[in-house]
Amino acid sequence: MPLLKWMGTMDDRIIDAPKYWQSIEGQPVSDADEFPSGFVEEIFEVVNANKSRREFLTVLGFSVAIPALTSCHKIPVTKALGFLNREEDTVPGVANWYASTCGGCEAACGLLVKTREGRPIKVEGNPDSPHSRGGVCAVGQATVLSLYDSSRFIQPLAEGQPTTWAAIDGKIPELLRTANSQGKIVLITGRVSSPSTLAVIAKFRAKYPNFEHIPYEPFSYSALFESFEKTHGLSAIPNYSLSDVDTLVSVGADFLGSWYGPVAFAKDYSAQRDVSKRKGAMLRHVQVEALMSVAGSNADLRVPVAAGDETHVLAALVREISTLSGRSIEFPALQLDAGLLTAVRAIAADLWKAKGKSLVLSGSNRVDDQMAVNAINELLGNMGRSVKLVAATEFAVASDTRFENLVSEMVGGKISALLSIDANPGYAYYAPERWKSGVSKVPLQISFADAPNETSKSAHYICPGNHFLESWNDHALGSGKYGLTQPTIQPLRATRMFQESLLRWAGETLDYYDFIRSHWKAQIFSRQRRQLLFEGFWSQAVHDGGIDVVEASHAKATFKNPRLNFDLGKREGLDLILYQKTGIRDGRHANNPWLHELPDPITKVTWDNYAQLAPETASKNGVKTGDMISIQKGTIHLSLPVLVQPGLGTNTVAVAVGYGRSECGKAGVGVGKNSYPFVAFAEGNYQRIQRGVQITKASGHYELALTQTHHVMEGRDLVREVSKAEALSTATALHSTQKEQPSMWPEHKPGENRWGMAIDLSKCTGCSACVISCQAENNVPVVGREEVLKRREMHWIRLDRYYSGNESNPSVVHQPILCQHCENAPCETVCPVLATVHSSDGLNQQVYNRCVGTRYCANNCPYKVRRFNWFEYSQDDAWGRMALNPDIVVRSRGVMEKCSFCIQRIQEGRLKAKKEGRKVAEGDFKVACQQSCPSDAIVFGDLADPDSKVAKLLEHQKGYQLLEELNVRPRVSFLPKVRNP
Amino acid sequence: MSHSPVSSHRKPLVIGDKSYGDVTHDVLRPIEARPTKGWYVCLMVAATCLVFGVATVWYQIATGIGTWGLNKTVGWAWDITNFVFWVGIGHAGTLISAILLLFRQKWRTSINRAAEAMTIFAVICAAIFPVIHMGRPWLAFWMFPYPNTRGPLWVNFRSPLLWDVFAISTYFTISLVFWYIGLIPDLATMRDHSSSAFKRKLFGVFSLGWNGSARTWARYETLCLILAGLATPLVVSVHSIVSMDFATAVIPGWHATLFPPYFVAGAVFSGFAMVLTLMILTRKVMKLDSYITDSHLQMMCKVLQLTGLMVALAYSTEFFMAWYSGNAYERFVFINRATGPFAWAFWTMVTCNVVLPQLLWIKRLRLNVMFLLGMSIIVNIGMWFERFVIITTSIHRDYLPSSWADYSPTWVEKATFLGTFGLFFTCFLLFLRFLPMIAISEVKGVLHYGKGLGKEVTHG
Amino acid sequence: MVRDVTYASFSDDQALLHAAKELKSRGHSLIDAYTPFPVHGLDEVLGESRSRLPIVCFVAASIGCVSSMWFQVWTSAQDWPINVGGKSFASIPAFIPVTFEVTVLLGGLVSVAGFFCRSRLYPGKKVITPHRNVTSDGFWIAVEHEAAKVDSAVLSSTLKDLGASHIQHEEQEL
Amino acid sequence: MKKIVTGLLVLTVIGLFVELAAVQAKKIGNTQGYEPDQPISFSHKIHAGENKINCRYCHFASERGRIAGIPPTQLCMNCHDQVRKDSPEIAKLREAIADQRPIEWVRVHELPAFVYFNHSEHVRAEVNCQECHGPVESMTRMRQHSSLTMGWCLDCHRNMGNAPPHDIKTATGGDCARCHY
Repeated sequence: MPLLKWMGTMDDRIIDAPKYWQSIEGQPVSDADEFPSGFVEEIFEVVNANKSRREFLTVLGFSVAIPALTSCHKIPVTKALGFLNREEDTVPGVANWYASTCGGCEAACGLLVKTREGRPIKVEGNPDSPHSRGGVCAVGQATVLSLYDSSRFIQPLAEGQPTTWAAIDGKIPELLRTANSQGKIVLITGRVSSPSTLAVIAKFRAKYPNFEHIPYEPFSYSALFESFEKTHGLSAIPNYSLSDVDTLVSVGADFLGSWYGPVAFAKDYSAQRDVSKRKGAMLRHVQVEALMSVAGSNADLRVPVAAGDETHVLAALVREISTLSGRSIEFPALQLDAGLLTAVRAIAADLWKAKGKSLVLSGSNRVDDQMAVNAINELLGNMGRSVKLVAATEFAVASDTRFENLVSEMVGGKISALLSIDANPGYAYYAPERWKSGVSKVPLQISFADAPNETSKSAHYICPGNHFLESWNDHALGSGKYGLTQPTIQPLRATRMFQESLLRWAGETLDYYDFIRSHWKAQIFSRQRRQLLFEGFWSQAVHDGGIDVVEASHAKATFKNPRLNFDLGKREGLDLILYQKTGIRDGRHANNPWLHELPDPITKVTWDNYAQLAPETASKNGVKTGDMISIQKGTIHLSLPVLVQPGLGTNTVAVAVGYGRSECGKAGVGVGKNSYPFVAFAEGNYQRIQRGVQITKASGHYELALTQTHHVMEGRDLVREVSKAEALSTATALHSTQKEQPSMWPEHKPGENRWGMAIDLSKCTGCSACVISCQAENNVPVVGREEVLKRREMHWIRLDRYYSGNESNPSVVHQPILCQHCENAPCETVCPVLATVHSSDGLNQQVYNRCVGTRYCANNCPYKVRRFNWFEYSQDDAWGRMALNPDIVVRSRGVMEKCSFCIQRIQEGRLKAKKEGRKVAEGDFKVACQQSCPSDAIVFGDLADPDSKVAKLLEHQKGYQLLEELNVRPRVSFLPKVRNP
Repeated sequence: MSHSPVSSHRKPLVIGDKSYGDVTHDVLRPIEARPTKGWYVCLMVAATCLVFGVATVWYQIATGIGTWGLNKTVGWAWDITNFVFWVGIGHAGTLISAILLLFRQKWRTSINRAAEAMTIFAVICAAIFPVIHMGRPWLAFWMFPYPNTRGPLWVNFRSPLLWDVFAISTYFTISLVFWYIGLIPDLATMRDHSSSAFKRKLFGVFSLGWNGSARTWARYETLCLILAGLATPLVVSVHSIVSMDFATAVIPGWHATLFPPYFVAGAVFSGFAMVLTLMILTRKVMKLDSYITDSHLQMMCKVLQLTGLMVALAYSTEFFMAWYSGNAYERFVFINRATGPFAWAFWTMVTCNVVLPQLLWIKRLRLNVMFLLGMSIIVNIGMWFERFVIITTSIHRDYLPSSWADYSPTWVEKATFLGTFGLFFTCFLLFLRFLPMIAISEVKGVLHYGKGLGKEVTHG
Repeated sequence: MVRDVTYASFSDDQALLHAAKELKSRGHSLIDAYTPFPVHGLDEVLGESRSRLPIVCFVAASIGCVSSMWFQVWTSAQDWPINVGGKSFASIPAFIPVTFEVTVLLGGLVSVAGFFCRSRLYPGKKVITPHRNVTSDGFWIAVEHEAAKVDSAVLSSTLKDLGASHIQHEEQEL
Repeated sequence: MKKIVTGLLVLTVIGLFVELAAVQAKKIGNTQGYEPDQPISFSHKIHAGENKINCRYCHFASERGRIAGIPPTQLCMNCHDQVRKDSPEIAKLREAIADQRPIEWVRVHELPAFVYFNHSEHVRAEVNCQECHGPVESMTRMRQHSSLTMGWCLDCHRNMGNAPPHDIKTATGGDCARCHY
């Protein structure tokens, strides 16, 4: 690009991206081709459509910049478009919030969706949500970006050719009828917890009786669900609650990272571990696992074992407990070495002490393992307390056996039609060839996927569904609690909810919205007393994002002694464990760049999966991080780079699933390798732990993009740890060592507010929700693997993870680091152009439009929190830009940026207070990281107000500041990590 | 009049029985004669480097500073290293012409002109880096406090980077003026000496009508003393301020009160090394051995040795202080320097700046011109590494181990550095070609130095 | 009005200096001398008073010093006080470097300007010399020849005796 | 004589230079006085001036949001269903509504995107529209009255003092991040 060209337009460069959305009337677009094709047509399409209040394109003004000569200066003419009709509750530049439910995973956490000019730009946890209680995980935070995924289908396709819904609805019922007569019609979905959807499916079955609905989860919990039928004689799903748990033992279940419902767990977990409230009864967490998981990294006692031994540990545990309880449970002899056995005995003793106030979890997908867990929880009297069983009537959960049968039926040519939504066996099925041959024998395949994936690739008809932010839906959360999903935007493309399609094809006239209403009217309205009229009940439910009806009586569970089998065959070679990474999970989010660039909470690797080996195992095999190895199990082999992971079970290799997608948008294709082929169907379930795996050093070296390359604190006083005892004693351990240090300068007079933050290191689990929340809120760009390799990631908040102790079983600490907003900020003094200065309320302000980019500030920052725009990172596609927060400028190249303590939110709160003629107060706003933190580790507030939460926190349990000896006076304080040994 | 015996303790500054006219002729010869083939070759090489450098800088500015190897932790590396390196070199010139003038060191006369020219070119090279190292160099003018519509919003006078702006520009201006003042009489000489009408006109304009009037000479000498008096503290201030870019920072390894004197000594060290290099080469190329004599080289050697020892002392002091301070971060930085990923750079520095220069104690080597040439180049390599070590090894592993990162330069950074050498030598070669590289009038003043009264007065 | 000037050239600085002293003692009024390099002692003989450039320099430098310090304090403490790194608005110690630089800059430039003005040196000035070689190896002296007092032949002979190699007369506009 | 002439010449050159640097340079990119043609010759003079329609009747958003807002086309029709139905300009309105097409006004007041400005706080602080937008009620065609430069903002925010309802100093405290983020 010619130098002068953009020197002339340097200011546009900083502003053009946000200008897009900054105001309702003026949307200068530097050139028309910045619109995706068909965009303009859609404007009018929607304009002509009916006026729902969340329509976005009529609200939104569009315009084209025409350079014109006006007066003596060349300035671009920008057109300003008003509304045609005023949308009653949309005020330009004012955000609207809608309660909804997250579709990021099966946990169905409650959301508050922030929309601007009718565009969802941020999701936050809904404090009223019964289980997630205001928390959202990283994945949930990132879903807003996938809404604007440019690779999503624009309209239905028939045999690869664009078509219309009318055509589809004309043709498909026809085909289904024939299919119904020729063989079985199968609908594969993910786990379904939506009563209305199940009802829709029932309608569909009524129309096409030769039908089966088979839920499929590549990373399924089917053993867990099945186990209850075996031990308690009913098909149920568990509801866990830690609210009365003192001792928690998890065997390979990463309940804080990806297992079952991490957010709900995190909420309870942090509350139970809050020593200041629970005092002596602080929850004690024991984790026995092969993988170094997020949960494991927080455990008070962590016992690393070989992956295959998780089963044997459960065996030993159930034996110990049963002997303690005097109730005998049958199973063959133990295969466990003495060392572990003693460890397990101790654990069992602890559990027994905490009878009825404990919980045991297992991540295994072996029915016997889960039965053992049920037995243990039963014998400990945890059933009905920390584990509540919910009859699976309102759920359809995955059953690996059923899916396995389906595939053989497909291969056998018995399946005449295959409908798929939220399930992608084409990618995740362990035997791709078998799947292909099966699929090739299915004459009619219909995919409802909203974006292309490996399963939709072979589909004859693509009837794209909506993103959940465009959809209506409901969710059964168990024990009489229901969540609602409401659309926050008119569908961006010509897509339609799959339930809608099923209804059409089932000959129903109701659209899905009315269907849900009618279903609720019939099924749920009757079960509550609060509202007399359905309309009131419904709008209440929509407003709150869910409803809480009369406690459905808990499923009667009568425990019968199981006969257990723990024989995995003899130990040979290495154990392999497949796991889900916090961001990508089972692979469904593989096209979300935010999640790819999210550093793994433990390994700190971005943009890849890899083979984790314990240091001991690695040295035994003569490999180190970055070396390529080939992993082999029978005929399957895969070559991956090694990552030496302290604390990983010995004799174990751990590989994340969800990578190596071949069909998805540009962000995800070819990132990492697909490890699903290592899954094996055994004992009626998909086993993710394999024995007898060989690894061999392969040629070549591969740099993994790590955001942290040094993992120990070098004996520096960065993260302070205390034991429960110390924490309880009023000893100085907790008290700040900071003394007023002398300064050659007189103090500045404090402003009316003194914003400050307290981070409780014993609450932070390292889940990284804050990282994505911050990224979404502050338009933090994604830079890609190459740039991360150059150590140029842009995250404003990062989680430093340090190991201590011996590397075979280190203790781990997570420390969120963001701009510390020092009162004597070293960065400010050195900026020649006053681009970073202090505000009267104590914020360290970064003024992007003043910055010339000397990087002196970043060099002089002791915390290295400043991030520099080395290139023009903000040039994402027109769709991606819709996710931008219009209140935050998009930083241009050559500009320094960093955490602003969410200044836009402070301003919002201040404005609110001002309009009400009062001072800004606690609760007027929350900063993004604080809001989304599932474990409430981050508290932000006004230090000048002695009643503020943060002030109290720092007063009662004295926090400390990082590197306080430098006397830079950070406004961020840390509360020490409390361990419960 | 009779010959007074040639003084035994003073070596003549100009060898051979030169008359005033001879001096004029000798010095102007290279300018008036056609340039040698050697000169053309050198110019070609230099110019090529320059063009390459310019192209690289253009590319870098058009694409983004990301084309350099820097990262979130190492925000400065080659850029500021080169800046300090060139500023350092830029110190010898003014030092020679100012301080040595104040100390009445007559031997400076035949080298100060070239040394000053070198200073000016070096400072130009240096000034490039603070500008192009910015993320948005086209906004560099924001560094100056000028009235504006932003409030007005001024600049941050507390920032060492801003001090640099003032220091460098002042230093450049004063050096340039000083240089030009020194040139005026010689420009007049060229005016009166040249045959072509054009040149007479041209030099006429620049010599401002100089006519060698004794009254003007008197004021001229006062002025030179004044400028020398101003330039001397200026020289010291400039590198002190440059050192404050680091000394005032909180980063261990940067935050050291030792820096100002340490940097000044280092600057003189590298500056004299560069003068030595240039003088040895030019006196060969321009055949001016009788003006730039071996004794001149010996003098410079002494300065080199002295400052070399000062630098060595500074190195050891740094380590002592790190240990003595008991500051864990400080200690780590220095252990990391000597043993960390950049240990090779550190040891190169020590070898080039401390170990090898000790060979200068050996007279036989000192008298070997080729050895001196090699040594002067080695010292400059060493001094470049000194700056690199100070800047990069300090920030790449600072307070929070989580942010530790490594650094390696890209071809862009290397090419840019090469480009500045191109610029430097292009300028210097043109200077040799078009201006008297020896201060004619000053040399005439010391023509008989160490020879008694030279020739007899002849009656015409 | 015109005056009659006699120029005489000598072989070197010593001869010139000697001659100048002689002529002065004999009551000739010396206008100026022209040499390729500064000859010490000539200025006294010519009765050149001590240059006042140092004073000019001092004044200029002082102005630079005061004004720059004032400007810094005014911009950062008066016109728009901004809290930078918790330091005082008027962080005097931090302002010293710039103050120093400006002091030197102004001192230097003004002295040079002063020198040019006092010595009437400017681009395009007509050169007044007895001979081109004054900038190479000519040592000339300019004596005012008052016909009333001495006859030119006498003056020439005295000059010859003092070792003048060339002698020339010239009428000068004043 | 000659000297005086040259002296004067030098002075004028310096003078021009200063003028260029201090005065002209400031005008670069400053769109003060911008008064473009509009697709519909709407006159604030008639509406706000002669008919004394309150600014906030049309620019209702100024009370609630950042942006004063271009009034929805329907809002015009509230009156123009009755008033001057037959004017060609009003016809344009009807067409626009007929084919559901927003009217492409030419934007007059435009701040760079790195500036956060909120109408509602200023309206709440009882700052008159005219204080920034000038005598709109006398403009037949909309004109940018003020320079809208940063200095111009600060002039008010510094000099109006703390007197309520303005409460300027606490409104900004001169903090960059009150407008830039």
